[in-house]
Amino acid sequence: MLIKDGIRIDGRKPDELRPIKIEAGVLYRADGSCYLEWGGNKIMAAVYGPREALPRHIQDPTKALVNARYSMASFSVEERKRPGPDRRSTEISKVTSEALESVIFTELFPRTTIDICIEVLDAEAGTRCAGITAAAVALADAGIPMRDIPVACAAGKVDGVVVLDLTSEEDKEGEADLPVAIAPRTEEILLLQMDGHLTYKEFEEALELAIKGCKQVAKLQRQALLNKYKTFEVK
Amino acid sequence: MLIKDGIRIDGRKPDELRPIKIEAGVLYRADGSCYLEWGGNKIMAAVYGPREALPRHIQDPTKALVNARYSMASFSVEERKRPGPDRRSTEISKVTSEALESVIFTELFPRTTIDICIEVLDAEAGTRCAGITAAAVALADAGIPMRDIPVACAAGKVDGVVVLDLTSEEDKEGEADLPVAIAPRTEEILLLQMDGHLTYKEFEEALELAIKGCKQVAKLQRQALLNKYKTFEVK
Amino acid sequence: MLIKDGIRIDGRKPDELRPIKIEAGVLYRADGSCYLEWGGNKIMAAVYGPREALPRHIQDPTKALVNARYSMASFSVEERKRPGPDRRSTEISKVTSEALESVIFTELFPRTTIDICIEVLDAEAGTRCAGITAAAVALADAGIPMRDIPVACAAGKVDGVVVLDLTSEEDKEGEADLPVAIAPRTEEILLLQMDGHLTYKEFEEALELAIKGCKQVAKLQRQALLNKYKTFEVK
Amino acid sequence: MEIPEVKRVSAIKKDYLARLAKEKKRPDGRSADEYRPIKIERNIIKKAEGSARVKIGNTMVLAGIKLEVGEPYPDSPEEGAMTTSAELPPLASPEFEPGPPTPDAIELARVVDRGIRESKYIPFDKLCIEPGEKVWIVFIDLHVLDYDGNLFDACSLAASAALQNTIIPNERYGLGENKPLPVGSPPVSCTFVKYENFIVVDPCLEEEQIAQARFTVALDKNGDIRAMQKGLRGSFTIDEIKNIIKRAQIHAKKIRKLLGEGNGKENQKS
Amino acid sequence: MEIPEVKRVSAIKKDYLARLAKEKKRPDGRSADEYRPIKIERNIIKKAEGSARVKIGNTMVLAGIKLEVGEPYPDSPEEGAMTTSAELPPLASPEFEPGPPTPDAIELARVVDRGIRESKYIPFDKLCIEPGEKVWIVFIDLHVLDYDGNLFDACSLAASAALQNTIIPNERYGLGENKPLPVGSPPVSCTFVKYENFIVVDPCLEEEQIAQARFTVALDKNGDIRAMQKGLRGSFTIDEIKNIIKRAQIHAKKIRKLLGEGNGKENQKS
Amino acid sequence: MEIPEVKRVSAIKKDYLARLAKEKKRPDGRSADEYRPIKIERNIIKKAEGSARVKIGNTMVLAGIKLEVGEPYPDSPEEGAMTTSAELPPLASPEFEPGPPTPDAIELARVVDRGIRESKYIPFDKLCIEPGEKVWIVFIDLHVLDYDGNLFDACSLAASAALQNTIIPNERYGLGENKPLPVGSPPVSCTFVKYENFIVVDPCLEEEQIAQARFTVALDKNGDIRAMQKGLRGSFTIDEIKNIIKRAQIHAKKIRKLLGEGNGKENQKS
Repeated sequence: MLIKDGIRIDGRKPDELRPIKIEAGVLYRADGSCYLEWGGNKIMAAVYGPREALPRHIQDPTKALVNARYSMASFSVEERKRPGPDRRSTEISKVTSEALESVIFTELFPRTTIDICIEVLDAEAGTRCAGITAAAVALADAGIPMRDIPVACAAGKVDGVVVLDLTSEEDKEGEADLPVAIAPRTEEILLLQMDGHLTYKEFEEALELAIKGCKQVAKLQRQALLNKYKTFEVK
Repeated sequence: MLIKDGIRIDGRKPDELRPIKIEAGVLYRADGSCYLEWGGNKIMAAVYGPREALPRHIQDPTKALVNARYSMASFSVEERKRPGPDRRSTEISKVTSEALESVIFTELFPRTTIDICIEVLDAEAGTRCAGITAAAVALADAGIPMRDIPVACAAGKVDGVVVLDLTSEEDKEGEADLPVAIAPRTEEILLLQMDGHLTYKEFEEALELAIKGCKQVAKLQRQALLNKYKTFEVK
Repeated sequence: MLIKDGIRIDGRKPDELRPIKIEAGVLYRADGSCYLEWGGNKIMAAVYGPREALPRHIQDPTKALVNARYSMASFSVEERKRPGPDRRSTEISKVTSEALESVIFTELFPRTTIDICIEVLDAEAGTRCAGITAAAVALADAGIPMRDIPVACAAGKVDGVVVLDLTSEEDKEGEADLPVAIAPRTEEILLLQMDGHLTYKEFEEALELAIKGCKQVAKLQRQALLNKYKTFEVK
Repeated sequence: MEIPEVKRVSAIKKDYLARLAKEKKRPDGRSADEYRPIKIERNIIKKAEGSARVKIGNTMVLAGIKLEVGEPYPDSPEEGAMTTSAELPPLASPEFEPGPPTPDAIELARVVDRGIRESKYIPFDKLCIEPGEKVWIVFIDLHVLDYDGNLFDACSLAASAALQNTIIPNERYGLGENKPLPVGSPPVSCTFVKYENFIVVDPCLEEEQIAQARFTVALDKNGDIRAMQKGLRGSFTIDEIKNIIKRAQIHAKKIRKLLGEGNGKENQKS
Repeated sequence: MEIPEVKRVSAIKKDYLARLAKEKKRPDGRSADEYRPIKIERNIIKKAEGSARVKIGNTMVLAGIKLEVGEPYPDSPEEGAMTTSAELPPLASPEFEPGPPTPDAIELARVVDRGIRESKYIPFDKLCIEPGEKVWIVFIDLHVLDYDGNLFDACSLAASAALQNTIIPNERYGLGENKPLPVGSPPVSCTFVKYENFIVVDPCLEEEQIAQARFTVALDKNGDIRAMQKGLRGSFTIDEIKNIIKRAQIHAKKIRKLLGEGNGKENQKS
Repeated sequence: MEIPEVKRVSAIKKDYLARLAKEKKRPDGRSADEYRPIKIERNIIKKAEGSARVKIGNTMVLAGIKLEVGEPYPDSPEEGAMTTSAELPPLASPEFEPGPPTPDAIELARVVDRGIRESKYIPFDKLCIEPGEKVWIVFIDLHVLDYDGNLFDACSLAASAALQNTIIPNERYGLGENKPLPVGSPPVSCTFVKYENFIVVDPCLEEEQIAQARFTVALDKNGDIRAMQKGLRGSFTIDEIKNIIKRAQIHAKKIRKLLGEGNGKENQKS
C-alpha cells in the first residue's frame, strides 16, 4: 500500500511536489548552467553555444541545431552504471532535444549548434523532467533567445489515485507514469510520454495535475534566474 | 547416408536445383529490387544509385563505387543472430561487391556509388549465391547498365557424389561446397570459393555442374524481369 | 629473495643491463625502421612521414603532428592479449609521442604527420623503454631531423637495492619501477614515470642509474645506425 | 547529431503540401482520419519462432520472434523477459545508413516495446522454466523493408501479429513438446502527425518529412491508454492531444479486428 | 590523434603570458608556489557508497565510489580489486566531446589510480569475502564538472576524500551490516607545469594551454614518492625535477591537512 | 567502403606494367611461374606456444600461436577449436591504418583459416581435455610486418610453420607436462593474379595494385584441393582457372619441401 488516508509514503499529499532547489549560473566554463535538486535527484546542466556546427556537412543553413545529451553518472544509481550512452538515455536525449528546440528561436543562428549537457549525478525517479527543467534554466542563463522557458513534471497513478511527481517506489509499484513538458505561458505540450494503464478520464486528470505541477516548478525556475541577477546587483 | 539409390534426402536428383521463385520490382522506395525464394531461403535485395558518393574523399573520379552489403536478419537462423555485421558477412559482402562490379559499366558514373543491399530474411544453405542472384535482378530492375546479368549457384560433394545446390544438411555433412557466380553469356567466373576436399577431377565436374545450375537460374532471372515489364503493359 | 650476494636472479649486477641487440633499416616499406631485442623483448618499430595529415581538419599549420602508436601482438604475452588498444597501451602511446616529439624539429614540416609504429612482438618487462629506444633509431633511419636521438631505460628498487633495467619478476615482486627517457647529449628528461615506493634519496640514486643506463644504450643505437650506413658503403 | 529530415524536402513540395493542408487535403487524397490499406501476413519465416509481415500502404515491415533460454532478472526470478530491437537497414530507404541503431531506431523499438509490455500482452509469469535459474527470453526483431511513413504503427502491428503465432521451442532445448506462446489481448498503436495545424492519422513519408509534431498512443481492448509518445520539435495544445486520443480510440477498434480481436476471440486466447 | 590544446590559444594571449612569466608572474596573480583555494565537500551523492566534490579555484570534480561483489584475479585470490575511470564530459569544457575516453582521460585515470594503489591506501586484503570466489571491487569514477586546469590534483584529492567516507554495502548483497571501508593514509598529488622556463604549481587552464611540460608526483605521509608522471612534449632538466619534488613535499603536507591527515589521525583509521 | 588500391598507382606506372605484361615480363624480372625467395624462421617468439616468421621477397609476416583452455562448441563437445585473426598494422605499409580489422584483413584470415581447417591439419579430436567442458582453443594470429604483395601465401605458410613447432602448454593450466601439438600434413596455398591477361604466381605489390583478379588455392599433400578463393573485381575464364590449379600443384610441391614435407616425413607426424 503506497497511499494511506490520502497520504503518500513520503508524507506528501497526492498533488504535492517533492522539495526542489534550483541554482543558475553555477559553472565557470559553460555559457549557461544550472544545478538542480529535486527530491533525491541531483542534476547539473550546462549549455554551450550557439557555436559553429562541426563538421560542416551537418550545418543547417536555415537554423541552429539543438543537441541535448542526457547522461547518468555511473555512481548515480544503485547498481553501478557502465559509462556511455545506453538505449534509455539515447531516447531521453532525443525527446529532450525536441522539447527544448520547440521554444528556441533557432532560425536566428543558422549553421550553428546549441549543445545542452544534462548530467544526472544522483538519481531518484523523474530524472528526465528534472533534466529538462534544469536545461531550460541553463538555456536562459546562457542568454539563448526563447519564446518561453520550458518546464517539466510528471503525474501518475498509484493505488488507483492520480498523483503528482512520483518517487522511485511509486514509479516501480504504481500503475502509470506520465512525464510532461510544457511552455508554461501557452500551456503547449512539448514532451509527453506515458507508460502504464490509464483510462481516458484518468489521463485527463493526470495531465491537468502534471501541468499544475509544471507551473509550480516554473516559478522556482524564474526565482533561480532572478537570484542570479540579484547576485550580480549586490556585487 | 545423404544419398540413397541416386536420390538425395529431400528427394532431388544430384543435378537438380531446389525450387526457386523470383520477383522483380517489389519495393517502393528502392531504385531496383528483387524478392527471391530458393529452397528455404528468403532474400530481399535492393539497389540505390548511382548517387553521389559521400563523404567526398571516397569518390573515385574515374568510376562508380560498387558497394554490396550482405546482412542476415537476426531471426533468419536457428540460434538468434546478434544484429550487425560479423566476420562471415563482411567477407561475403566483399566478394559479392567484387563479383557484381565485374559486369557493371562503372566508368559511366564517376564520383558515384551504387549501393546494393541484400537482406537474408530466412536462411537455409546457399544464401550467398541466392543473394548475388537476387542482387543481379535488382540491379537490372534499377536500370544499371551491365554487360550481362550475373547469376550464382553452388555445387558440392556429398557421399562421394558431385551434386548441385546443397541443402543445410548436405553442406554440414558433405565433403565440399563450391559456390560459383558467372556472367552467363560468356561463362566468365565472377566469384568462386570452395572449402572441403575435391580432387582436381571432381573439381572439374563440380564446376561444370555449378555452371549448368547457374544457367538454369539465369532463365528464371530473365523471366522475373520480363514478368515485371509485362505487368506494366497490362496496366 | 631477488638479490643474493649482490647478484640478481638472472646473474646480473645491480647496475648491469640485459643483453641488447639493435638493427636499423630492417623493413622495406617503412621510411625508417628498427628491430630491437632487449632481454626477452622483441620490438619492431617503423616510421612513416612526414606526410600530409589527413583528414585536413587535424592539420597544424605551424608544425608536424607526432603520432606514436605502441601496440602489443596478441601472442607477445603469457595470456593471449585481445587485439586492439587497451588503456595501458593508450597511455604508453601518449607518453611516447610526447617524449619523441620533444626532439623532432616539427616546425619544419607544417600540416604533416610523422607516424611512429611500435610493435611489441615478444614481451618481458621494460617494453615502453625498449619501444622508445627502437622508435628513436627508426626516426633517425627515416632521416627525420632531430636535435638528439632519444633513448630510454628503467631503474627500480628490488629487495631494498636500487637496480638497473628490471626483469618481469623484479618488476612484479620489486618495490619500484622508474622508466626514464632522455636526450643523451643534454641529459634532458623527456619521459619519466614511476610507481612503487622510493624515498627522495632513493629516487636520486635511481634516476642517476637510469640515466647511466640510457647512455650505455645510446651507444648501441649509434652503432646500429652506423652499421646500416656501413652496409651501404660495402655495397 | 542528425540533420532534420525536413531539410531534405524541396521548398516547392513543402509549399504544395502546405496549401493542400489549408484545404484539409492530403497528398494522396485521403481524409485526415483515413488509414492506408493494411495487410497482415503471418508465419512467413520458418527459422523464426513467430513472424508477420505488415504493409500499410507502401510501408512494409517484418517482425520476427526468437525465443531463447536465459537467466531471469534478479528482481523477478519467476518471470520471463523481452527485448525489442528495430533495424532501419539501407535497403528500406535512401536515407537509412548501415551501422549501429540510430536514435530514431531506438525510439521506435522502445515505443513498440512499451505498448506490448504495458498492455501485458505477454504473460511473463508463464515463461518461467526454473525459478531464479531459467526463463524464456522473447526477442522481438523489427525489420523495416520499405519505408513510406508511419513505422510506429506498422512495427507495433507486426510485433503483435507475430507474437500471436509464436511457438515456444521446447524441443530445441530438450524441454518437451513445442507449444504456442500464450498471449493476452494486444495493444493497438495509432500515430498522428501535425503540419500547418492539420492533424492526420497514419502519415505517409511526405507528410512525415514536413511534420512539426508526432503523437503515438497505444490502446488496449477497452480503449484505455497503455503508452504514449509525443515526438518531433513542434508542440500540441492540450485540446489537440485529447482530440487525438479520442480519434485513436475509433481507429484502434477497427485495426484490432485485423488481428482477429474485438469479437470475443481474445477471451479464448488468454 | 589530437590537435594540441596549445593551438587553440591566440598568439596575443600567448605573448602576454610569456611576458608575465619572464617577470615570474602568473595570469591570476598567484606566486609560483601558490595553490588556488581548495574546497572539499563529502558525502554528497546518496546512491554512491562514497563521494566527494573538490574545487580547486574554478575547477570542480566529483568522485563517486561504488562497490560490487566480483571475482578476484587468479594471482591474488584473497584480495579485492579496484578500477579507476575518468569522464571528461562536454558539460565541463567547450573542448570536451562525447564518446569513449580520450587518451587524456585515460592518462588522468591511470595516474590517479597509481597514486592510490602504490600508497596502499586501500587494504585489498581486507576486501576478501570468500577466497578465490568473491571479493569487493572498488569502482572509482571521476566526473569532471568544470575544467579550469589541474585535473590531476583535483581528481586525486576527490578520490582520496571520497574513499574516506565510503561504506561497504554488505546489506545490499545480504552479507550483514554495512560498515566503513577501511583505508590507510592517502596519497597527495602535486602537479606543476613549465612554460617559458617558469615552473608553477597548480596550473590554471590558461597556463596549461601554453605549458611545454607537466610533472605530477604523488607523495605519502612521510613525503616518500609513490607515483610520478611527466607529461606534454617539453622536457625537464634533472635539477628541475629534483626541485619540483622538494616543492611538492611542502605542498603535500598542507593539502594532507585538508583530508584530516597529518595530525596523527591516520593511525586511528588503519 | 574502400577506394580500390588501383587508384593509388600512377597512370605512368600502370602503363609501364601493362607494356611489360604484353611481353610476358614482370616488373622484378621474374617469369610468370616464379616465386620470390622464400625464407622460414621458426620458434622466434618465446611467449607464444608456436611461432614462425616467413619472408617472401620483401613481404614479411609473423605467425604466433597461443593455446587457451575453453569450452567446446555444443555440437562438437569432444573437439578443440581454432580461431584465426590477421592484423594489417600501420607498421607494414603506408596504406594500412589502425583500427578494427578491415574487410581485407578479414578475408585474409578466413582464407588462411579454411585452408588449415579443411585439410584437417589440426586434429581437433586430440584437443579435448574434458568432454563437453574443457578443450584447447588454438589462436592463430597473423601479424604482417612488411607488405610487398602476396599476403595470402605468406600468412598461410607462416601459420603452417608455426603450428609445426607449437607446444600444448599443459603446465600453465596444471594439466601435466607440456607436449607438442599433434599436426597432420599442412595445406599449401598458391596465389595468382591476372592483369592485362597475364596470369602470374606470387604477385608483388606493384602487380597487386594493377591486378584485375586474384585466385588462391590451398592444396593438400596429394595435390587435392582443400580451399579456393577468387578475389577482386575482374573475372577468369573456366580454362584460366583450370590452368591456375595445375600450375599451383607444381608450386605447392616445392613449397611443401620448405616445411619439411613431401619426403615421407608427414607420416611420422600424424
